[in-house]
Amino acid sequence: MAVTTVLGIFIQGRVFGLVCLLVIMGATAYFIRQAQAGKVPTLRRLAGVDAIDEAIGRAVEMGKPIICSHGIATLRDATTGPQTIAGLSVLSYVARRAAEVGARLIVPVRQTEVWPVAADVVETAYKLAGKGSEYKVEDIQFLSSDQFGYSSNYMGLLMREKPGANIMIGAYWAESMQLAETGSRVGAMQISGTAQTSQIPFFLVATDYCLIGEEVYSAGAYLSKDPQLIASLAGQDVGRIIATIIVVLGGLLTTVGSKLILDIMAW
Amino acid sequence: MSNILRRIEIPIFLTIVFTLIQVVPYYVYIQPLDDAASYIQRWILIVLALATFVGVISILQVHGKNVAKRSKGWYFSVIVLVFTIVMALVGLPLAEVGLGDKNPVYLFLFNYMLQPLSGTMYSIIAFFIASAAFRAFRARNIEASIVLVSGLLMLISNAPLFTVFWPPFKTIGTWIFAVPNMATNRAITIGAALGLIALAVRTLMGIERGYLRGGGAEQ
Amino acid sequence: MAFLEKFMDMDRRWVYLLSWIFVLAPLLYPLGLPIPINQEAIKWYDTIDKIPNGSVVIFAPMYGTSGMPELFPMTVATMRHLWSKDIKVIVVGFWTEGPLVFRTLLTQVDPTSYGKVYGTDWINLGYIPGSETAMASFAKDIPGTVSSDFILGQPTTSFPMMANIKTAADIDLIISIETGTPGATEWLRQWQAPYGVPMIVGCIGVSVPGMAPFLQSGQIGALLPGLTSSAEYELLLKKPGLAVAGVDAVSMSHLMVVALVILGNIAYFATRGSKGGKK
Amino acid sequence: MVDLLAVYVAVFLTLALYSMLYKDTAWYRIAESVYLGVAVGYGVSLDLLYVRNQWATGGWATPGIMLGGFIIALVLGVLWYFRFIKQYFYLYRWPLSIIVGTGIGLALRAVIFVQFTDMIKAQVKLNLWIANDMMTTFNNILIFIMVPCVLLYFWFTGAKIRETAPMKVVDKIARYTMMAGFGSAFGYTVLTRFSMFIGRAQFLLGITPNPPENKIAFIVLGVLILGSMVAYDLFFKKKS
Repeated sequence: MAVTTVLGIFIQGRVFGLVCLLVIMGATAYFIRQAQAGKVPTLRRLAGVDAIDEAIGRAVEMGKPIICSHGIATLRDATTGPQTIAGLSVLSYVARRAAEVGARLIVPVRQTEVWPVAADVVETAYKLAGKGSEYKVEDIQFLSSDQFGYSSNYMGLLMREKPGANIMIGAYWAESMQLAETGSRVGAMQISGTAQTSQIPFFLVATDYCLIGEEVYSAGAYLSKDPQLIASLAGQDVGRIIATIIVVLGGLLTTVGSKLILDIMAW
Repeated sequence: MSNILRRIEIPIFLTIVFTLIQVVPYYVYIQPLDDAASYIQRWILIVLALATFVGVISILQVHGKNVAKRSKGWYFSVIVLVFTIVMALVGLPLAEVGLGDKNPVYLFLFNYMLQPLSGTMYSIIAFFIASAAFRAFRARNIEASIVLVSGLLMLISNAPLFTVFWPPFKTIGTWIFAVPNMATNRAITIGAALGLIALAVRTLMGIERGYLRGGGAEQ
Repeated sequence: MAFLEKFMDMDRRWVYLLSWIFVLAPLLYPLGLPIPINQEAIKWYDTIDKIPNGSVVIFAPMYGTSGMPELFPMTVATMRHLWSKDIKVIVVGFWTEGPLVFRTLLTQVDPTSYGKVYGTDWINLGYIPGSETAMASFAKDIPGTVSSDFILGQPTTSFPMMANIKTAADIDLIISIETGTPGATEWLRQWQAPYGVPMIVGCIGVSVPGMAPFLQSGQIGALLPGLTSSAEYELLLKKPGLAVAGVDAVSMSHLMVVALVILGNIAYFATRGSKGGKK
Repeated sequence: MVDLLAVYVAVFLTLALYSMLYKDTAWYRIAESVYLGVAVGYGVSLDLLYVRNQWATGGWATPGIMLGGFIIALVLGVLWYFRFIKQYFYLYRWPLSIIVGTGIGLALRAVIFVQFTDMIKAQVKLNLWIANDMMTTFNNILIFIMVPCVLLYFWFTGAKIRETAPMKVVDKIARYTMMAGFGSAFGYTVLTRFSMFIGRAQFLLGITPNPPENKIAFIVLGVLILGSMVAYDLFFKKKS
C-alpha cells in the first residue's frame, strides 16, 4: 500500500485522529498525575446515590434487611471487571450505612474469586462504622458459580428474607429480569445499575431507579473516592467536551454550506 | 534470581512495550517498526493458541476437587470431567491417528450435544421475559413509561402481524431505531472509545493492573 | 380487585406454558400471514446483488452454536445468494465454532449445484484464534496468517483463487454475521479504518440497536437485523426457509408479550388504587 | 441407528434444559454438566490445529527469525500453565501481559477513528435545513440536539459548571432521549430471545431441514421428563 505522509513521517489521513488521541491521553495522564499529588477533581453527586440512601432508609423504617449484589462478573475482564469493582464500591458504601443504622445486610455472590473481596469490603465498612462486632460473615453468601443456579438461589433469598431494599449494581445478564421481577414481587425498593446495554431497558422498567451505563463507574468512583478513577473520568470528560464542541460547530457550519471542519478532520 | 523474576514491573514493562509497538507505526511511517508490528501480530497468535488448555485445566481442578471431596452433587462433576476430557482428546489435531475436527465422536458431540445445548440455554431467557413482562414491567414513573411505550412500539414493528395490519407501525419502529436509539448509541459509542483510551493511559502509566490479578491458587 | 390480585399472584409456570403454546401452535398450524418486505432486507439484497462480477468477498460467520437459531437462516440465504453469482468467497472464522457452523451449512446447501468449485470459487480458511489480534494480522497478511485451508488442509497459496489475494486491500467486501465481540467494531477497527474495506452486517436482535450509529455514518453499508428481516430476505431470494417458517411464531410471541405487559400494567394500576395509596 | 440415537440425545438434552422451567431438576443438572464439559473441550482441537498448520505451512520452520520466534512462542506457551503452580504462578503473567499489551495497542490505534472521529464526522455532516424534505430536516435537528446532550449527560467532573441551569435542561433531554432509545433495545432483545426459542421449537417439531424423527422423540421424551417431575412432586408431597 502506497503511503502518503505529512511532514515526511506522519501518515496522511491519520493526523487529526492522532492529535485527538494525544490530547485525550495527555489530559487523562495530567489529571492522574494531579490526583497522585493530592489534587483530585470534584465529582458530581448522582441522583442514583440519593436513591440508594432512600432505599436504605426505607428498609430500616420497615425493619427489613437490605440485599446488595455486585453483578455476576469477575474482577479481571476488560469490560465487565470495572463494573464489578464499581458494584463493590457501592457495596462498601451500603455496608457502612447499614452498619450505622443497624440494618442487616445480605450479599449474594456468584464468583469464588470475588467472595473474599466482598467479605473484606463489608467487614472493613463495619469496622469503620465502629460496629465491627456486628459483622456476620455468613451474610456474605456464596450462592452458586452457575449463572442460573445463582439467580434461582438469589430469588429464593428474596422470597425468604423479603428485603426492604434490593440494590444490584454491576454486570448482569439474563438473570437481571428474574431478580428484578422477584424483587418487585416481594415489595423491595430496587436500585439497579449496569453498563450491559441490552439489560438496561429491563432494569429501567422493572426497578425503581436505574443507573445507566457509565453512571455505574461514576457512582463507584464517587463512593469509593479512588483518586485515580476520578482522575481518569476527568480525562474522559475532556474528550466528551471536545466532541461536543466539534459536533455543534460542525453541524452549524455544514448547514450554512461550509466544509471547514470536515476538511480539517481529513488531515 | 526468582525474586527478580517475580517483580510486577516485568509484566507491566512488557505490556507497555507491546502496546507501543502496535500504536506508533499506525501514525508514524517507520518501515522497520511497521514490519515488527506485523511480525508480532502473527507470532502472538501462536502464543495465544497455546493457552488452550488453561480452561480445560481450570475445569478439571474445580470439578476434580468436587469429586475427590465427594461434595454435594459430585456425580454431576463426574459428567463434566468425562465430557471435558473426551471432547479435548478426540479433537486433538492428529488426523494421522483419526483424531481431530473430523473425528466421528467429536462431530457427534458437537452436532448433537453442544449445538442443541447452547441454543437452548439462551432461549430459556424468552420465558423469563414473558414472566417479567407480566409481573415486573411497570409504568411506575414517567421514564419507565417512555421505555415501556417505546419498547412496545418496537415489538409491534418487529411483528408482521401488526405491520401488515397497519404499515405505519413499521415507520414508527424505524424512527425510534434511527433517531433516539441512534443518538443514544452514538453517545455511548463515543463514551466507550473514551473509556478505552483512559484504560490504555492507566495501563501505560502502570497503574491499571486488573488483568494481572488472580493466578496462583485455583480460580 | 381480589380477582386481579390473585391473577397477578399466579404461578409463573402458567406464563411459561403460555409461551410454549404461543410458539408451538403457529409452527404446527401456520397462519400464513403475509410478510411485508422492509427497507433493511431490500438494502441487503441489493448490496449483495450489485457486487460486481469477479469481486472477492469475505464471509465471516462470527457466532457459535448459541446464535444459530436466529442467525443460521440468514447465513444460509446469504451463501445461496453469493454462490448464485460470479463472486469469489473466502469463509473465515474468528469465533471458534464459526467454521463448524459453516460445515453444518454445507450439509444443507451444495456449492457444486451452483457450479462452484472449491479453491477456485470459494474457500474455507477455518478458525483463527486471537479475535481482534487475529483480525489485524489477517488483514496485513492473509496467506501468512492462515497458511492452510480448513477443508482439505492444503497450503492456502496452492489454491488458484488465492493467487492474487495477499492483504485486506485485495478484498472488496466483508459480510459479517455476528452475535457480539469480536464483531462489527473489531472489523471496523482492523479492516475498515486502515484499509477502507466496506462491510455489511447481519446480527442478532440484541446487537441491532448498537449498530445504529455505524449504519447512519455509513461505516456499515447494510444491516440485516434478526429473524424477521431474514425471512424477508428469504422471500426476496425466492428460497423460503426456516426464517419464513418461524415468522408466524414471531408475530404470535410478540402479541403475547405486548398483551402481558398491558395486562400486567392494568392489574398494577387497578390494585394500586385499591390499596389506598400505600405509596 | 446412530442417526436415531443422535436425534434422541439432542432432543433429550434440549428438553432436559427446559425442565428447569418447571423446577430445578436433576435432568437440568445433567444437561448443564454435559454442556459445561463439551463447551470447554471443543476449542482445543481448533487452537492446536492452527499451531500445527502454522508450523507445517506458515514458514516458521525457516531458520533465523522465524524459527527463533517459534521457539520463543512455544516457551511462552508453556508459561501459561505456571498459573496452576503456586510457587511460580507469576511467570504466567508474562505471556498474559504480551497478549494484553498487543490487544490494547491494536484497539487503541484505531478506536479514535472508528468510534470517535468517524462518529463526529457523521454528526458534522448533518444538514439542518433541507428545503424540500421536512421529515429529514426534523430528524437531523433532533439528532443534532440529542447526541451532544447524551454525551454531556455522562460528564461527571467539574461540579461548578455541571450544576448550572442549562446543564439541567441538557440532562432532562438526555434522559428522555435515552428512555425512548432504550425502547429499541427492549424490542430487539425480545425478538432475539423468542427467535432462539422458535429455532429450538422448530428443531423439536422436526421442521425441515431438522430431522422429522425429532417430533416423535419430542413427544416420547417430553412425556417421560414431565411425567417424572410431576410424579416426583406428587410422591414427595404425599410423603411430607
